[in-house]
Amino acid sequence: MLKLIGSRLATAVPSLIGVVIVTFMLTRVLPGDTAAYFAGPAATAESIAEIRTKLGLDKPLPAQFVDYVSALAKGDLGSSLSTGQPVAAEISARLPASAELTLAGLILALAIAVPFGIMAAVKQGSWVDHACRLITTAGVSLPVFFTGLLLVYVFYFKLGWAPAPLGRLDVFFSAPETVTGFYLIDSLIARDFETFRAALAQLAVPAITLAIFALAPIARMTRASMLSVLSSEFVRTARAAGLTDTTVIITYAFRNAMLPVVTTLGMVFSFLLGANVLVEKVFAWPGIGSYAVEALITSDYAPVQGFVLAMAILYVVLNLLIDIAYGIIDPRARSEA
Amino acid sequence: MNRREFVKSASVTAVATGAGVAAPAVFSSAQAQARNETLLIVSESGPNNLDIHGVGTNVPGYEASWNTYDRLITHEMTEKDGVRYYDRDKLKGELAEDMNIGDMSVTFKLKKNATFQDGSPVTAKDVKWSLDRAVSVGGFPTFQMKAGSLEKPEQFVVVDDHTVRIDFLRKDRLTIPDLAVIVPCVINSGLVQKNATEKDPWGLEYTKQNTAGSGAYRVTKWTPGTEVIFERFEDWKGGPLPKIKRVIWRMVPSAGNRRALLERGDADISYDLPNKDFVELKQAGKLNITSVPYSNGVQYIGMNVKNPPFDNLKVREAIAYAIPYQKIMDAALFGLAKPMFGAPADAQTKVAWPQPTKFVTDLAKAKQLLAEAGYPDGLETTLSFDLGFAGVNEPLCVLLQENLAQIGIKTTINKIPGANWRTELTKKVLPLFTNVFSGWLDYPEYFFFWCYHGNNSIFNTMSYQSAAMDAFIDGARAAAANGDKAAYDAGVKGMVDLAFADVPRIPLYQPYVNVAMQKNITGYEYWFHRRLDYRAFQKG
Amino acid sequence: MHGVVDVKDHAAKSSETPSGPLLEVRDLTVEFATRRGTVTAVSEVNLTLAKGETLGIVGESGSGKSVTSYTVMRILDRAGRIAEGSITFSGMDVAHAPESAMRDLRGREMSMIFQNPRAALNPIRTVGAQIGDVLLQHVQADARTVKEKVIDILKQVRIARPEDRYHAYPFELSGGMCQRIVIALALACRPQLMIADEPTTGLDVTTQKAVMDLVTELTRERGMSTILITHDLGLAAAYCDTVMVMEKGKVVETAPAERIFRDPQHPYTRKLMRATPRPGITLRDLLPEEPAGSPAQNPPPQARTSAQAAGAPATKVLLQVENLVKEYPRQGAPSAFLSGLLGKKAPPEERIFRAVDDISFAVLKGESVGLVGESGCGKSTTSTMVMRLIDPTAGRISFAGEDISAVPAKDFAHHPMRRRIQMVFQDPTESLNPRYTAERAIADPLLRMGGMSGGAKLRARVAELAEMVGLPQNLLERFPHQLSGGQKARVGIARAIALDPDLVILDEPTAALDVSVQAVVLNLLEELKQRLGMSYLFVSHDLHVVGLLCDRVIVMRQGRIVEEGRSQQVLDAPRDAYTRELIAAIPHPPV
Amino acid sequence: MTLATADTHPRGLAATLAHARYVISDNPVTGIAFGMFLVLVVCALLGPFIVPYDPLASDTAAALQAPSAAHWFGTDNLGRDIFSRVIVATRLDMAIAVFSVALVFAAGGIAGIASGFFGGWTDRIIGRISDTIMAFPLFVLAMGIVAALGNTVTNIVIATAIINFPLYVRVARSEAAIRRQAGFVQAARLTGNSEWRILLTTILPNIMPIMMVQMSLTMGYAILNAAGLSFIGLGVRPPTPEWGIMVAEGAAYIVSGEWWIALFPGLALMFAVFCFNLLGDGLRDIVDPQRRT
Repeated sequence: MLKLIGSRLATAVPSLIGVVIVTFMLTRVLPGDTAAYFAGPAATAESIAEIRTKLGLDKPLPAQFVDYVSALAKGDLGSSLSTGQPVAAEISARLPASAELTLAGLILALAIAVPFGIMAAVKQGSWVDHACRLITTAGVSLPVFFTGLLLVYVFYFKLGWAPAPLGRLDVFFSAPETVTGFYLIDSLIARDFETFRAALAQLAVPAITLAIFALAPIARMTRASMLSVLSSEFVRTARAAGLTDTTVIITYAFRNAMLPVVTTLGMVFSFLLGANVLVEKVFAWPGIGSYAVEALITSDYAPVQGFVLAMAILYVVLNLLIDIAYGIIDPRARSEA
Repeated sequence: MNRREFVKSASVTAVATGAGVAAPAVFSSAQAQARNETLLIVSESGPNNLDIHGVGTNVPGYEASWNTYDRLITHEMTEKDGVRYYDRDKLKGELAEDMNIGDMSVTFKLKKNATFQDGSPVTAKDVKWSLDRAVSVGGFPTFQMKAGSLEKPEQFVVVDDHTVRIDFLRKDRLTIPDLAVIVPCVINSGLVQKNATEKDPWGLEYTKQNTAGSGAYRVTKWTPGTEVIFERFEDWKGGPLPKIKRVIWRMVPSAGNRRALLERGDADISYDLPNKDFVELKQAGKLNITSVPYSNGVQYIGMNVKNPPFDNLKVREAIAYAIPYQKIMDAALFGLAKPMFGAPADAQTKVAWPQPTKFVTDLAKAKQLLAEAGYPDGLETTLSFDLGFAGVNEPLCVLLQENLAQIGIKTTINKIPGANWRTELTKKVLPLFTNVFSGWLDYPEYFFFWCYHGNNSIFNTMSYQSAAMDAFIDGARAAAANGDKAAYDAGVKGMVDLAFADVPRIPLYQPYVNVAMQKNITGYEYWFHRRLDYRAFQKG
Repeated sequence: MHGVVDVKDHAAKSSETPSGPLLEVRDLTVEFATRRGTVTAVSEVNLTLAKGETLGIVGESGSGKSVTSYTVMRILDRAGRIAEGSITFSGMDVAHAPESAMRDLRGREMSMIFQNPRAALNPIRTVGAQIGDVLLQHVQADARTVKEKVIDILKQVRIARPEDRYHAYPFELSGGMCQRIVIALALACRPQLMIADEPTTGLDVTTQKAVMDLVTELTRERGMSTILITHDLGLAAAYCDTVMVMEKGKVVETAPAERIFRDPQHPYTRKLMRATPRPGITLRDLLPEEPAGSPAQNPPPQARTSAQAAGAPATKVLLQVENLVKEYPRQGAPSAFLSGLLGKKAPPEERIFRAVDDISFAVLKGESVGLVGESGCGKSTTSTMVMRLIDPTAGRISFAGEDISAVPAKDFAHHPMRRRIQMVFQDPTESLNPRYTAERAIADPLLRMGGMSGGAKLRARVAELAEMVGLPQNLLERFPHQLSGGQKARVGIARAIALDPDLVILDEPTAALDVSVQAVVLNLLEELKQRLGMSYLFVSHDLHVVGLLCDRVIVMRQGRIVEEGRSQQVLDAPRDAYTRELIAAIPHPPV
Repeated sequence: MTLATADTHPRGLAATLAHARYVISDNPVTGIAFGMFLVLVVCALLGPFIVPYDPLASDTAAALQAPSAAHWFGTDNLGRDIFSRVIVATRLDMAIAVFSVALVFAAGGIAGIASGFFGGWTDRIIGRISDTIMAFPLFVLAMGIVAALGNTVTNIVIATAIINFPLYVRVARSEAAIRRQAGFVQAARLTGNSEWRILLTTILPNIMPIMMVQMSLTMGYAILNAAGLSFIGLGVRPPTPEWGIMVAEGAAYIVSGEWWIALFPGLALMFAVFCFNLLGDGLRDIVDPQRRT
């Protein structure tokens, strides 16, 4: 297993370097001019120039890149203009919010899509199969922000079931003291079930919005891999040996079918992180997505670079977890790395 | 018991926990009492800096600074069409208990009992340090001080522990009112200097995230882009103790959600909803909606008069006649603005600003003017606007684009994100654009000094140079300083007539500041900075 | 070899209670619902199976032999259903039994083993657990005793070191070992009936013999009845009491094994008998005997032995292979880069595996040489190297006097010698581009290197080639999936000979074909060799087939040549012990 | 159990059309999908000529009217007819979908096949590139590109193509790797085809069915992506009608009761994405000869 992790990290290093370079180039191409923004509304030409030198923006690009990388090495991600905070602090405060939302969405999507996919495969061609295809396709055919706003309109504005879309916690609750940064887990650690229930209520609708959007890829992949495994020879042997349907479907077919699904989870997660940006805007979620969007629109370099690096590291860690999960499920992967 | 009551009754506020384990009976009433003393404000964006002297502090930042710091003097309150309105000409002491204006100086006596939020007394030394800071940090604060001829630290003299004298460089009617704006606030110099460094002598980094003033509120928690929480400063001496103990300011990016929060009673106040929502909410009558015109503010269509085609007056006039004024008032503003067009032909120019032009929509005339200008088959250009105010700007530009197309002017719309908007303006290259400007000091010559004067400040977005206009403006300013009313009136009328004749920018309307509040919220005051003043609010 | 016993006596003699046969199938007809109407796969099949009897069901692909056995076990896929007929298994009506009853029956009373063993086992579950599942399911064991019971069964199927093999995964075991696990799975609950569906088709000849001996021994020990489904008549002859021959879903003949080979009654059975390669016959004998008087289309080539003498004396060397070696990094060993990185150097033989270990041989012009050996002996690697598709690690290959091993494989495509060496592939379906019609496939070499640009000349040449390989003209515009196995093989051959190559390498060209089609194709190859004067390098695992077509035979084992000589001499009097064992292991019908 | 092979065989294009008709009639869902696709194509081609109102003409007097006989889908905040805008928008949205898919197929597909077929360094380099793109949250990368290069339709297409690049590389690479050692590829080598020729004439046609399914899914995502960009102000320039921006603008009016502004473009979007998803399977059947029994 260690060999597996070693080789996975070895491949991750070049892509991390690639990410650093691409973000640096991307931010330097953004139209906004940081110095002018810094100088404020009444700036004169020379005061802008003076601030430009102070920020080191007048140096040639390679020099700026060296500064950037050396600062990066020291863990200093610079500070954001729009919020005036050091980026590292901002990200560490906001990353758990986004991670909690995206993971909740993913787990919800898995809980719905995987059983749905299995049923659709086992009863292929039946109404379950068609229903699965229609519902999951419907979920993914509406832009995620539209679904979000629709759910807010129905469940908060009209029915009043959901709490106000006011971010992670009702105004009158104080956040549990941070252990993992996940409100649900922290409130459980602190045995504060009030906050837990309030945080869960706030998380429900945005998580459902994300889950709806992630149903299609997961259900489609589960159905396809389940179909191919059910028609494989070892399932026929299991049936010929008289094993019950549940054993055949769950212990034999399902475990094998999960392998391709696990590999697509990586793709689905980063796909969700992207969609999460819009959900955060709709639900005023203090996540990292909306923070990056603000920074991107106002051409604020530091947060964009910090954000992308955090995402890249999250992506590498995620892939590592997927490989380990793959190794646990499939012994073949364990032997040759 | 619907969802919200359930959450409310079960919720344990900070106050309640502070008071130890409250028995259930007391529990809900303490919590309800906390509800009445807490104000929940929702808006689209929040402050990026708590210090008005901060580098690049945005407009929401002004609101934070206004409520957490005191000034030497402030305006009395008066009444205008049913809304408490700041009185432009009547001032009263805030930290100062006495003000005595001499020929070339003004002396302030500080209140003896005024203390900063950390308990240390407010002294003349703090006042001088704060004023020196305001004129030396550069950028917008220094610029604003200069507008009232407050330019050099030498002007500020500490007479004794509780007396400060400010010497005038030149006679300027704007100096005293300029001391009542947000910038010249009094800062706790002791506390700030403790956290200053040689690289940052004025402690800007510290004051960016911490409030060090004597204001009625202090910021206890600030998560940028998410929320700001203010707690009341119990021994505030600047005025009567505010009723609201706690203010929670939440950023909710989606306008739809903000309206939903108001309608369901989960938020108390919001001020940046689309105009349509304000009109509908007013008709529905469930909320209190106040709409007050921007003081000294005008939304206009600007043109770059330096380069063709808009260096040609006839082309500018053609544009002025092509603008679908009434359509914009209906579809973009929903009527929530004062028209600055269509004044009757014989109307006399008044000594006031803003005032309407005589232009009306007349496509035939526009087409004819365009032909006379030498563009019989029209021209092509871009129409830019600030994405930060897309709610109004986008429909406005789309309607304008449609009318211009009918007289042969083909335009492509160019959306520019909020922060980049100022950088584009400073470059002064945008050929055709819409923008809004309003001055804090509600005087015509102040508006014209920034928007039409030849010194080509950032707000002279049209790069308009005219010696005659400069003469009028300077004449009016001088007349105002030495109180010569006749010369002042002539100067103002001259400015306005020339501005409407040369029409480097075409006024559209005077926008309104709209605020939506729950029925149980009272005490809204309109201020020149158009932000909320928490100190006057009452709830319940 | 079984004694000569008639079925009826056999049943009476059996010691079971006189309740009659274990399994009785009466007028069974099975239909499949497909998108274009129902298709009858099997019609009016009758068979009886006494206790302890071994019944062989023989037939070519599509004859319905597997469908019959699946119907008995009631594991047809959703589309199939029993149209009419009855199946009674030890007195119980299986055809209409409820699914729950069937589930108890399967695995406990009747069980089945399948074709390729590795795919028949769950790849991500230990073999011990899989056998345990069956025991637990049929309450033959409980959680405490299951492990010890499984190890006992593993011993019975002669698995070495059963304790640690219990925890092994299928991919860690060899093909033969996996088959033993599948057998263990089937016999775990001591069923009365075992159905074996082509149990040894994918295995080497020697492993096949070991597995079949094991099955017979275990079933006889326990007095079980067995149904062996195979397309290999030799296997049926060697291991079955009775043989039932099926053709296109119908039973054509049922008789005791010994009698059916002595004088087959039904013409189809006779045709099958003749087409099965067996020692001491000629290629011509494979074909169904010509009804007296009808002239053969082309002059029948004389018996093979004499053909070689009459042809041009094969003296000039066409292909010379000297000290050929091919090494691969051992699978799973850390690649050089990683081990270099980690600093530990594994011993050389640990790191590399020699597929071909210093072999030399020659092929004369007009001669056909056979390359025989079990899977993994390096014969295919050698042929691919001679084809210049992969580069040898060492050694020289010279063709018509020129050293072609110097030219790297990836550049050989443009080498003038390319057109003179061509190849016919093993699996006809996989060797034809699914997107090309038969005509386009045959024309491909002509377009690329034959200097033809298309049009009438190209179409004429393709027609001529099709005629030469006996492919009807109207099949030319069909896609591969619309052609039968034999037709696809003919397209492959036509493509290979399109450029008049001097040497054609045949990589098990008929392994995937039915035995009757194989007979026709082998004769076609012989005829083409005579007409076009080509020489063949025939790679196969079946010594009889090679013996029929090739003048000389080379036997390979673990990358080395163990024997070489004239086919007849090697077949009749093999010098090397391994060759002897190889020949003995091939089951064939009594001569 | 080989089925009887069909006897008559029209040649070339006629065969494909005949087969296409057969596939449509055979599987009803695919039939519906093709019907929907036809509707989309008609709207895209004839859109501007068949709509009752000029999609750009504003009429402030008739602003924010609910669906009525005059305006089937009601009017938006500038009084423009939503029905006309939805129909005319089809052309732009279909263009965005088709061009971004074509671009990503050409780039991602070919790169994927090359890395799957050649392996070694090509595989590593392309693998790292697609990993780098994957490391960005897809939507944020699209925003970065559009924000940097300006929000023109071409940039939206390029951004959508780039974010789908890793997906196409992955699919193409695995399909090509399986077929690398297939018999017919070896045979192609024997008959003197160069590696690149084999790649394009042999491998590519054979993986078309799988790529077809992938392309149909991506067309749906391309339009959703444009919609997302519009929601944060980086989408198509006003006043061009495009479903994404209409839904984004309409979204603000849901709470205030003018549900039709966002609903109808949203339904059109749903209609298109549905059509593309169902189309995927139908396309695979047509292109894949195996199904051509």
